[in-house]
Amino acid sequence: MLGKGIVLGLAETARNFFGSFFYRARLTTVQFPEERLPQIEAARNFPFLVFDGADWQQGMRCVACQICEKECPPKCILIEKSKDKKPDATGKPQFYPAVFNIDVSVCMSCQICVEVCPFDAIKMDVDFELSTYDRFGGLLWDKQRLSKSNEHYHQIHPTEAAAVDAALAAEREKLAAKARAANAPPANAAPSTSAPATAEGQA
Amino acid sequence: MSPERSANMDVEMVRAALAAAVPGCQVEIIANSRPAAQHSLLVDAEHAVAIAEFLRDDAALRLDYCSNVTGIDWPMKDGGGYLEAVYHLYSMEKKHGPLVLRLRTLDRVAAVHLPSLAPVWRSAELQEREIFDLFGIQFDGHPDLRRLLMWEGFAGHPMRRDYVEPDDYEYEPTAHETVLQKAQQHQREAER
Amino acid sequence: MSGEFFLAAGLTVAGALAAMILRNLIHCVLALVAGFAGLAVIYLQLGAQFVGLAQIFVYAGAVAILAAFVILLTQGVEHRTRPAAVLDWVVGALLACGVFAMLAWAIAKSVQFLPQATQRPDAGVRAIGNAMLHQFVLPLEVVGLLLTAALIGAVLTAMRDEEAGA
Amino acid sequence: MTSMTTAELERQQAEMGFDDGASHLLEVSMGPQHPSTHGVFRMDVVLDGERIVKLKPVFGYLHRNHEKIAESETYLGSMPYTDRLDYLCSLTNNWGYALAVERLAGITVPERAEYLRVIVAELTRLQNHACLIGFLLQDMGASGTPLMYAFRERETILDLFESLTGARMMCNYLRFGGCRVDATPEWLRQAQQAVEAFPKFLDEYEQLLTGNEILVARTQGVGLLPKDMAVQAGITGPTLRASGINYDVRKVDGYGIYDRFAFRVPLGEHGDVFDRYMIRLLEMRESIAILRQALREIPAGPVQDARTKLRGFRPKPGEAYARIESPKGELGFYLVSDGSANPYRYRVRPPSLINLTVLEEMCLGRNVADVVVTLGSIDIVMGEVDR
Amino acid sequence: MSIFMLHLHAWIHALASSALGHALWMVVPVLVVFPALFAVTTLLERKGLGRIQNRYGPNRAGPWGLLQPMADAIKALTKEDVVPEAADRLVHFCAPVLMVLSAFLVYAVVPVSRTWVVAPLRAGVLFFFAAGSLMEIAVFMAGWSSRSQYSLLGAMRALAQMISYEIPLVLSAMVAVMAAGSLSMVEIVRRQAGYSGIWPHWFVLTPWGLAGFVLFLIAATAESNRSPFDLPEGESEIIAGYYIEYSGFKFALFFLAEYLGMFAISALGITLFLGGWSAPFAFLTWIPSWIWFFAKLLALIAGFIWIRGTLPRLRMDQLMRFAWEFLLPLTLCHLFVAGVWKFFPTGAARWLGCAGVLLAVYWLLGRRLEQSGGLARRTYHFAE
Repeated sequence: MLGKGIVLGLAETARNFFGSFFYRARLTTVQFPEERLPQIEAARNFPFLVFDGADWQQGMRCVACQICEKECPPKCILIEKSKDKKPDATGKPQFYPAVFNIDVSVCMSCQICVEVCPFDAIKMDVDFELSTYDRFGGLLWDKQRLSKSNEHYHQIHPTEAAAVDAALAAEREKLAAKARAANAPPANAAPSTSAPATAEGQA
Repeated sequence: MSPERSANMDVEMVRAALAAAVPGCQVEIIANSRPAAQHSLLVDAEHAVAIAEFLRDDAALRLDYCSNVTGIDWPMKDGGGYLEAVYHLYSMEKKHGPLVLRLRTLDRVAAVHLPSLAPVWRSAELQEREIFDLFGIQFDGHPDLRRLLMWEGFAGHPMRRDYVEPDDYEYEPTAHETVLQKAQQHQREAER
Repeated sequence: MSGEFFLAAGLTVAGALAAMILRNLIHCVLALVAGFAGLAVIYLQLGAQFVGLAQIFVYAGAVAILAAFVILLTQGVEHRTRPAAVLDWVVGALLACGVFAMLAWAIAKSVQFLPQATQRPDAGVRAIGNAMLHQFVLPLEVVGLLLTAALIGAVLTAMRDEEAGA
Repeated sequence: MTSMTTAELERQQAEMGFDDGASHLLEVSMGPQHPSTHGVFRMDVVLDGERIVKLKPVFGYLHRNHEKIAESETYLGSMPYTDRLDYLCSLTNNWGYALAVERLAGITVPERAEYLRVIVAELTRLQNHACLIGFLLQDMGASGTPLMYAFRERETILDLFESLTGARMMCNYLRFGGCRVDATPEWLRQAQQAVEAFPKFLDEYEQLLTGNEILVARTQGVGLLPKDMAVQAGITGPTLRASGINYDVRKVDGYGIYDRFAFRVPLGEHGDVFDRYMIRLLEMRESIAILRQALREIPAGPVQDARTKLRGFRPKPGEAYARIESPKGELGFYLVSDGSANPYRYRVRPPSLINLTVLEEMCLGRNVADVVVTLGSIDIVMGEVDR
Repeated sequence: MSIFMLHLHAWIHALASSALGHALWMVVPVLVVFPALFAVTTLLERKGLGRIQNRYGPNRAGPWGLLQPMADAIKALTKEDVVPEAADRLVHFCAPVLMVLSAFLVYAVVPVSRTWVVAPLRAGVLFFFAAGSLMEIAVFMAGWSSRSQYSLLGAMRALAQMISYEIPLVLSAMVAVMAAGSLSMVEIVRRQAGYSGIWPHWFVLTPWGLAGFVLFLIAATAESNRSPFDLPEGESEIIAGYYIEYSGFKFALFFLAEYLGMFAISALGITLFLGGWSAPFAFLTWIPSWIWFFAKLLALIAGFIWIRGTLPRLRMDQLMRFAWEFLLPLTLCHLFVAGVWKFFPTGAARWLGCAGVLLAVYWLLGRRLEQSGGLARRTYHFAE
């Protein structure tokens, strides 16, 4: 009979209408600023540079190898290698980025920089409230803006960060063992290896 | 390699069939050494339509479905070279394929004409228009040969390998290095 | 004869004039609507509520809209019209005069038969219904037949058009 | 009428929006900002009343020359760009590209990765079809209710994508030789839950829509696509199968591991919008069947072929064409390598574009409202049409 | 109490007893209450649709989004008023004015409560339709004067639809007029205001009344361009129809007129079939009559919203076919049944007979409509 389908449809919408008052699960809306969804651990948004310890300049893991700059599909990373070297977290003298810019208005959050980085220096952040009135400068992030501590990394991606720290620690242990085997351990190398360990402890 | 249910066509057999069915046609096998082993048939432009009709209508082949049509630009160092149109054919009826057909133009400048296969396979219509638009191959016999993606009056064919992007955009300060350089240059010019 | 009457009459006449004079056919139709509305107001002033409202409902509402429809639909078809000739004007004027004379004669004559010109006639629904279904039932039927025939004719014409077009 | 000269009349007609030559025809530009052209798509339409006399699609408003960009990217660098082709189905796009590179270089994919690919691809199909039906009904004027229900369900699937790949829409998850990361048992359990909950939503959809007289009247006999025309024009995907052609690349090529799963291919008879709508509904039920099997049988193991070097990937010269059954139709990738780190030629066969080839034929003689519905039933995404 | 207040009191009394005072007393509430109802309805509609779609609906402007209509109004009033260059400026300007004018005019004859009716005309129902038909002219003016193809298409659609549905609308209203024996809306309500026991004499409680009410509602939905008959606006097809080229205040006027039209036609339906301001049960008559009127009005509005949240839109030719091949024969038959009802003796036989005839005709016409469209249930087969 004509109208049966329409009546069935009306019943369905009525069910949803009343259901939305009684079953919270029916209302999918998350009222954003007040309510937030639980953070999904694998989520990614824009890259940041990881540093160990307390000082972002001292502990920056990036050694300006420029692999991510080359591999970045939309070419939003700009790196200028430093002229001099300075000791990294392990105390080994390394180059560091004199300039490290990411234009997040160009970045497409693909995570390829993270995948290709051999030093675990660049990771994906989850912060998405980044609107700014200045669409030029405000979205062109320099290395200070990009630097986030390892603790932050542990906070947003705990499983991944723990794995990274474990791998780094193992590698350093191997290096240290090699160094010990080669010659007597120098006295000044010891304190710097402890930096990631403390970071891990805090996380 | 993932298991393949539909086997590639036996190009030798197809060539033999073509030689018998379309007298005077020149068909050359272009071998493909890659694991997928999708060898292709280079056919002459003159007999292309007859060949295409045979491939579509032959009871054993029935390549009734032209999946993909695309162009390739092969410039030479000396300024010569040619443009190529590639057709990937399948059969919806027999469920086999692909058979790869290639057509080449004589050069890249003036003799860029190829016969259109859109009357044989309608699915080539928009794709040939795209090739005309982006590569500049003139398809004779195409029902509606206009630019597809670029606008009317656009100069040049962007997918050619020697295409130079016109430097007429508004640049913004960005970390994108080449863009940044251009932007700075533009800014300097503007200040001057 | 009150100011209200002159207002309504003025509206009617102005609307009718504008409907003739304006060049844009759609403007003509809109002017015609104003004319119809003025006429309706006169009916209402005469106490003929039903007739007045029917005037708006049928003429201003439906007829004018149909006219507009027809203009929009047919303008494209017959766009080769010959320029206005003097003869047309003369014939038109003669026709208008004839119609006017006939109406004037009818009105002048009818006044004699009315018992009292000042008495308000009953133009209620019941009276109209009675008149239509008793006194004037034959004319009503004839008009109904005519309209039905016209309707069928219109449908046939439209159908033939469609066939020719298809 | 008699008081008007011909020239005046013509001027007036022009004023009133009528064309001079065939003056009862109306030229309308539908798009590019028309609300139901699914993006920046334009159709030059000539109307007789509301009947379509001519319809020419105009493309290119979203053109960014994806193929040219890919020629200057590494093989890995093109992967995130494929996300942006059909931005509703990034994972199937990934798969098509990965498959082409694997064919080009002869890479094998670990078992577990193949299963993960099937799972994410079928989840993609579910959410794409659900949304498409919502969009279709939106085009029919249903004030968004079916669309909102579809989005409600899509949300759970996007949450799954986010917790697996890190992103909701631009997943960039597949790699040639496998997948980027492995799925946790917890994720597989959640996926199982989502899949089990989905048929309930389909029932809801069917009750709301399928029997609805207005929907039936609006879709049956509209946008007819006969069998032979569909084949001739290279129409693919659900649109082709609604015309009654049994051609599903998952069955024909059996790419990936699709030949291990038992699923059926629903076929239409009439090739109208209603068939396309129903085929999508039925396909979703089949996808659920595939997902159940895949989630049950997924083995343990690595998810990435260890021998494949993603960075500095240089296949030997040659070419390969690979195609998959994306939710929109047959998505093909054609790669030509000259041995360098960038593809010499990179070509996408976009199902959305080619499915539009016969749009004019499907709409001629119909109503404006039918154009909108027909276009909606073809299922296009401008990101893929214009590339 | 101050002297001033006393004066004011006396002044109000004097005013209320004068003719002008009477007009103000009656007219001003109409001009205030119904636009206010419009504001409330826009909010309710959005909230209702939201809930149907598992959303909250507007809830940001003010507590529970109550200030949303205010925000909308401010937005509409502060927007730039754009008139297309090619537009016929005068007509373009007059269209929304005429639209709102005719929308307000119809309220003159609506009996909102026992005592509140602005103009108790003898031919009230006719006045309602006459004033409503001015809306068609306004629509035509808006669509034509904008000189946009979309708005012209929209206007043509709207006119064809309004003219087609006016016939079933008037015919279905006629049964109530026949039953009451009067064109006066006040009289029609009065006839329904009695009670047998606790049950009211509403026309809707008879088979022909119920059928008339349903038919009237269908035609009214079409007349007020509501979903699923919202083709003139059909935003997915012709974007916004005849008012596509209007913005700001003029657009708001169209919006207002549209909703006022919907309320008015609902009010007519209430008057004709649902007993106007009368209470549903004899023991509830102590509640003020206008409360019943507005309660019924809100219920009908809720129905409109519900339907809008569920149904897709018809196509133009289907809309026409529905009007001429289904609705018109059904209303004619229904008119006949209502006439028969009057001459048959009261009793169950009359009740069942009339209901049976109506249902049979409905079923037959419905079947014919489905068959002539070639619509059928389909089965699908699968390939392995």
